[in-house]
Amino acid sequence: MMRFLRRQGWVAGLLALLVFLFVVTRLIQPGYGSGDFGSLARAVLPYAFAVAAQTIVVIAGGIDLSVAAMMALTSVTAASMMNGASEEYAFFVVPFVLAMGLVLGALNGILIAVTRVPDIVVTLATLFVLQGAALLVLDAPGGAAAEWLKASVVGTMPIPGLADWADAWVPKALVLLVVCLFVIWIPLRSSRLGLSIYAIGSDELAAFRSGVPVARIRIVAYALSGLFAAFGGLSLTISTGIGAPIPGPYLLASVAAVVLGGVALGGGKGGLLGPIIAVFVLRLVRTDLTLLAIDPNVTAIIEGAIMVVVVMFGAFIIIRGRPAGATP
Amino acid sequence: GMSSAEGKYTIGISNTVQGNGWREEMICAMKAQALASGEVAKLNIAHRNTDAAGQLEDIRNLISAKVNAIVVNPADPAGIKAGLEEATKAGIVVVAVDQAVTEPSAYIISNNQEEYAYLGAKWLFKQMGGKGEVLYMRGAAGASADSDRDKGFKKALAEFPDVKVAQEVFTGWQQDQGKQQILSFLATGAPINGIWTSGIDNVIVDALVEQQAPMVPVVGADNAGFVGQLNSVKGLVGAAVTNPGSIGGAGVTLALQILDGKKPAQQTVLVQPQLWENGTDEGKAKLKSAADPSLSPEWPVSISIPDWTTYTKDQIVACKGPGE
Amino acid sequence: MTTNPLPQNPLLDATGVAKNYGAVAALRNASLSVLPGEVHALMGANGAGKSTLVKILTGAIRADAGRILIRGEARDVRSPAAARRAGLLPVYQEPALIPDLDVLSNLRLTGTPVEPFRAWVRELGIPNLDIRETARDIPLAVLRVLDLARALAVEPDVLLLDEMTAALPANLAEKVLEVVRRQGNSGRSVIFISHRFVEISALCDRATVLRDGATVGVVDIEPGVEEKIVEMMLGARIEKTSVAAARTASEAPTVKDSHPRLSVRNLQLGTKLHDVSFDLANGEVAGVVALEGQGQDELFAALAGSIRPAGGTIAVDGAQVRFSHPSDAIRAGIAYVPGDRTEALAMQRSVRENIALPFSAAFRKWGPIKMRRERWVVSSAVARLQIDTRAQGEVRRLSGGNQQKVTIARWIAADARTILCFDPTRGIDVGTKQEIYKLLRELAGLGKSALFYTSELEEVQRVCDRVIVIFGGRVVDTFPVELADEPALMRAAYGLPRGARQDVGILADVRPDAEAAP
Amino acid sequence: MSSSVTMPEPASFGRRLKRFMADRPLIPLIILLIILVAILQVLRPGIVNERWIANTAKFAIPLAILAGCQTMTMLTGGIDLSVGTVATMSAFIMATQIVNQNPTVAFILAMLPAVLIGLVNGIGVGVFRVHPLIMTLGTSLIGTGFLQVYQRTVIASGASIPDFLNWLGTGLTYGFPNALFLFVPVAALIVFTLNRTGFGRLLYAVGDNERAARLSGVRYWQVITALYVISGLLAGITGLLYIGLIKAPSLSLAEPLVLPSVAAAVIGGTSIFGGRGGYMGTIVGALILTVLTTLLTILQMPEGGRRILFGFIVLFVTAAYLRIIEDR
Ligand SMILES: Nc1ncnc2c1ncn2[C@@H]1O[C@H](COP(=O)(O)OP(=O)(O)OP(=O)(O)O)[C@@H](O)[C@H]1O
Ligand SMILES: Nc1ncnc2c1ncn2[C@@H]1O[C@H](COP(=O)(O)OP(=O)(O)OP(=O)(O)O)[C@@H](O)[C@H]1O
Ligand SMILES: [Mg+2]
Ligand SMILES: [Mg+2]
Repeated sequence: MMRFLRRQGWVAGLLALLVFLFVVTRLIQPGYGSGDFGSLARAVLPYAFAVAAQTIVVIAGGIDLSVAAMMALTSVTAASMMNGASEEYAFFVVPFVLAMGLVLGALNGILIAVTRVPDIVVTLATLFVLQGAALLVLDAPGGAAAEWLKASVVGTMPIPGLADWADAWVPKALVLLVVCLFVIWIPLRSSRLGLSIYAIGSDELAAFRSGVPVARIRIVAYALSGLFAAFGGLSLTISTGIGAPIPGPYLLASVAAVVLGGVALGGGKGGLLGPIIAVFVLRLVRTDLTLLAIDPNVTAIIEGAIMVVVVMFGAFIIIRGRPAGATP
Repeated sequence: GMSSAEGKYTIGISNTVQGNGWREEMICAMKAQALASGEVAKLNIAHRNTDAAGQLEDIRNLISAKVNAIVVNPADPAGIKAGLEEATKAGIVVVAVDQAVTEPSAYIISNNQEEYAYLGAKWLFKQMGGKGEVLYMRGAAGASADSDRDKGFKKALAEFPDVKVAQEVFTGWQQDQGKQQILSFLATGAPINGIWTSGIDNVIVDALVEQQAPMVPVVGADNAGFVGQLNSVKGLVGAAVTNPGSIGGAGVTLALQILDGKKPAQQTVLVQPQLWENGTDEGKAKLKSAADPSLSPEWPVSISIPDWTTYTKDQIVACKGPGE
Repeated sequence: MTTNPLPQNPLLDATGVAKNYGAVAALRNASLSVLPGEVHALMGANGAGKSTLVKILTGAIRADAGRILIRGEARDVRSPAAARRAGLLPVYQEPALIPDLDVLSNLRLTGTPVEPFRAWVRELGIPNLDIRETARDIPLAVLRVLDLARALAVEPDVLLLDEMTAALPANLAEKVLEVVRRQGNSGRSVIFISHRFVEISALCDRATVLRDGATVGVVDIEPGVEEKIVEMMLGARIEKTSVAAARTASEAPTVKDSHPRLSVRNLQLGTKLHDVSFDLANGEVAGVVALEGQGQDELFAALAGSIRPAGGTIAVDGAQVRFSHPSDAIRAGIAYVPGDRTEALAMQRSVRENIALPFSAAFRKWGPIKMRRERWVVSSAVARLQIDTRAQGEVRRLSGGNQQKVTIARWIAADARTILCFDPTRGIDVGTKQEIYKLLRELAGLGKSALFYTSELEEVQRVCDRVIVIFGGRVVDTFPVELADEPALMRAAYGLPRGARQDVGILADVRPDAEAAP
Repeated sequence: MSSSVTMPEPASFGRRLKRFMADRPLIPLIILLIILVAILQVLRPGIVNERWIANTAKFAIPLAILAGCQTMTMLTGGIDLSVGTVATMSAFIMATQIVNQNPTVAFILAMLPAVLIGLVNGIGVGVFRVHPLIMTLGTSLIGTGFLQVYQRTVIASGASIPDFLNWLGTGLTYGFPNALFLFVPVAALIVFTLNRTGFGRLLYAVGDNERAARLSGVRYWQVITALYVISGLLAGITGLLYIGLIKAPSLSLAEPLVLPSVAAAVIGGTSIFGGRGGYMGTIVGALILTVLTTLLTILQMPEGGRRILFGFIVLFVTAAYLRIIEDR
């Protein structure tokens, strides 16, 4: 139990914060209901995928600055492929774009392994490359998305055996998110591949000496990151119905949520659940600020302050909670 | 809600570019107009840097906040269609400013971006005598306003077959990038006969002056800095095309009219740009009267739109909305 | 082995191995041949290239030249994973468990079977390991044992142990030796690196001696071979000094002050330290003797200002002090040399910067550095400790032993009055050890004092004036060095009263609460 | 490992050359800079003239000073993403306060937020151990928010650029940009600090091994706090220089310099993980990036192509440079 709290305490705390925020939201806007929750889930979608993409490389001891650019590229690719095409064609587009994210992500990893340039620099370079490629695909926002795709995030998911009022709180967007992320993540996490990802992030030399093929695992981590970013790009196209070549604010948001979610930027620690909850927290804060009609310039101050204060608080409890006698 | 019972409205605003003079003026115009109208109890402003998906989020939050109307400067005309549709369904009046949107139920009061570019480019090419090399300094690659303006520019270019584009660059609507680009270009010594800018204008004139380069005609927007330069810089021939940020105030007015049951005849109202040149006496007079050195150089000088805005200069400059 | 006259085919045969790091030749011409069922010692002074050879044999780094045959076949061992497949399993000088994974995940990562692992861990003297514990929270000595158990669990043909016992307390080291011996008896080979001759002579069949990156000879281990090995290892460097003589010589000028240099009273720290009291006089070297994990780490950390004690007092020169940061201790003239040198060195910086680091620490010393003076101070410290400075541009390029010298040289340069040495001779060759003993005695002769924890009991007699025995977080005994023969120390370390007649076998299970059950 | 016995061959000319460059890492960087300039000259004959050099220097100098902030923070394993906001704030406050304050007061007001943000960064990173990426990102958000709130109070009074900054930013003396009067002392000070002062030593030591520094009596928080305050101050001064150069105060004036400042430090050989690097390399890195920007502006190609090229060149340069200095 103590160990569970020690390891999962941060996630539990975040969850409590999220619940608290929901209560606050209900107080601010008593009419806040399942429909609004659906909106929240849809807003969370691209951020959640961006954060998942970031989380996996951060756990592997890296960082991926190209996440948002990758989303832009996959989004414009999907949108321009579906433009004027039949509804069925989208069945081909989706796997194609996902594969593209996987391959381009792997390319990030390969470049890091081959050039031995620090990941932050390589992905900064690929940020420009992917942005450029997105501009070549579509030089202005445009394209289209298949109707069935758009419908896949609208409304709620009827779950058999669940009361209607409860169904209303299960938006399709949330189901999609859970399925896409956790179907990949949960088996991965406990597999040898997953352990290897944690291992190279925790101590690369020790991992290498334990027989982990470090370069290959790093490539896999970036490939998965690319895959999640492609999911993110698709979700952008699906929710807006177009593709936009200028990357949205997902890079910094993803780094912030990763840290808020309890994943150490040094690598090797944390999981996916924390960052995803952090995304919900950040989006809900945004909602509350809008509901309260706070001066928009002050919202920037508040969002920055939340980020800093929560992380400082985390650091503070770690410093305080250090057991007596442990060498710092 | 409560406020409309008192005959007052809550208006939501969604904007996705922060920190740029034009957009700041737009927001201030919205606040000032809301205050001046006396009909607005509260403004609910979502104003941050984000993309179409982020704007959808903001619009849905505004729907949750149960505003009476939403005035939106769209990140993309098509990308927020779903959100606007939901707003209309929820009984909210939707007005798009600055750019059109594809959602048919929305009202639009917009600057005509294509015309903006066409008007300036045509004037410029005439100044150049219908031939020569033009430096084409665009906005941000991939932005929809930029591609609209590109259409207008290309249309004018087609009318002047002897005008060639010497160089096409994207300033990203950023002063420092624009300045570095023009300086690099000037250093090449390549001859040019005119410069068209997408609103990053005063740094261009600065660079010409600093480098003691031969003055060529420059087209920019009606930013306070540039208008001042057109009045004062010796040897500079140029034109400012209006692109009023006060369109935001007009959007609020339109929204209030609709809420009050006075629907406009058309769904779309286009505010046509004007061109003020310092080559003619008439133009000079317009520039003189428009000039406003007290404004930040990034702010457009056309701080009001006749018939559409009722606030005073003090009000927009104070930048305070109702209840502040 | 001697009974079998038939020439056997070597299991592992390396010849002409060379490795350069830039201008430094880590290995020039090393060879090593290991027979089946043999425990083969690899010996050499610090920096001779032992670790480098192990890393090359197991694919952790690539050689510039050389030939390696495994069971007579040329094998291209490109990675530790490939070495593992070829039956070669190393335990490197540094722990190789992943710090953020628990033990079980570490096993899964390497595909190690869990049950054999548990069996080995028990056999190696750790009866109640929690395999869900995160590696980061496990003490270094236990980690080393787990590393070994993990290697043993896959039954390797050749086990390569790089200074396996260096960081272990006597009880665990004994178990390791026991297990290694059995390994040899069952027909597997072990390559064993250690600087402790007792272990070599008790365990090994043959020894290969390296000097300056080249193999200088292979000898059979037989009584009296130590002298020969030392000669081969050190070449011209050998220098015999009688430490005992040095001590008696320095004893005379020691002045008994009115105040002890350091006076610890009733020190209390969580569950780790209870009521610890002792004095350290000027000109005294006091040895601390304890089994692994009896609170000595915490004691040193508290005296060094690294952690704050929960209760009790520390007085320096009679004045009570409170350390909230190592800099407070340093200002009081107390310097700390940690056992783990990676804790003490900025690995990418030069020897000079590392030694001069304390000079810049205080806020008022942030200004311009007096370069000439610094160079002089540093080079005299380097000369005093005979640090091999061929690779002085970056400390990480030095061998382990030379790195350790740098950590001590820093405080010699800073002229600290009291040095807290935590196992400073861990993984250091005999020559260097002698130098360090001598140095400590010289410092004592100059009126400085030292607190000296060691895991090698025989060192106590060589350097210390007095012995402080800690058990279960308490000082259980203090006695003058004259009474400190090894059996006495061992008994004391296990918490047994001095003079008691029980015969404490080293292998006896004497965990304090293991026999509490009725 | 080859199965034949080979001895390491005597160093060939190529190896000797490489070692020569490895010992003097500035040389390959300068060669690269010269190559870029040569390409520029080939593409646009006559472009490399006195005026162009002065212009390049003018733009490289602010970038180089901000990259100096990155170099110093990166040496400790940190990064300072708030430099863009800090520079913008100082510039904007200076330009708006000069209208009705005397220059000294305006200067002090302009530097105040720079010091303050630096202090908050330093305390967050040094005392609360917040990851520098998150801390500086957070303070930069907060700073931007405050700047926007402030902006609304000065719309009425307008802005102007003091003559002195004008002179400093764009003026020339005997063909040399006046900005050099500021830059040369600043650069000399940074180089001297890093190489010859106790504080510089501590930056390297803390970045390399914080525990070791602590055991040597170094108080981490003091070093880090001082560092981030200095970084803030430098960024503030850069803002003043930059507003003299651009002459248009906007709320995002210096933001575009942030990523390039990181890139310049990295190209210049400073390790993003701390402990290794220096300022001379960073200066050349800033020059390389500035020339590269010009090169790409001059090239006739779609914007997408330009960005792709930029990304690849940054990656290539860093990789080649690392190959050269990592002698192995
Ligand atoms: N990564 C490296 N870069 C440069 N030089 C190195 C590197 N690793 C080892 N060396 C050098 O190679 C030589 C041999 O080192 P090695 O670690 O093999 O010695 P060792 O015999 O294991 O010594 P010790 O007993 O002190 O551990 C030393 O001179 C060391 O400085
Ligand atoms: N930068 C340096 N490089 C090399 N040695 C130094 C340096 N600074 C100090 N030392 C050495 O450290 C010792 C004490 O130095 P110093 O005289 O500067 O200390 P101090 O200012 O008198 O300190 P305090 O008064 O706190 O004892 C001397 O042995 C001196 O040679
Ligand atoms: Mg070794
Ligand atoms: Mg002194």
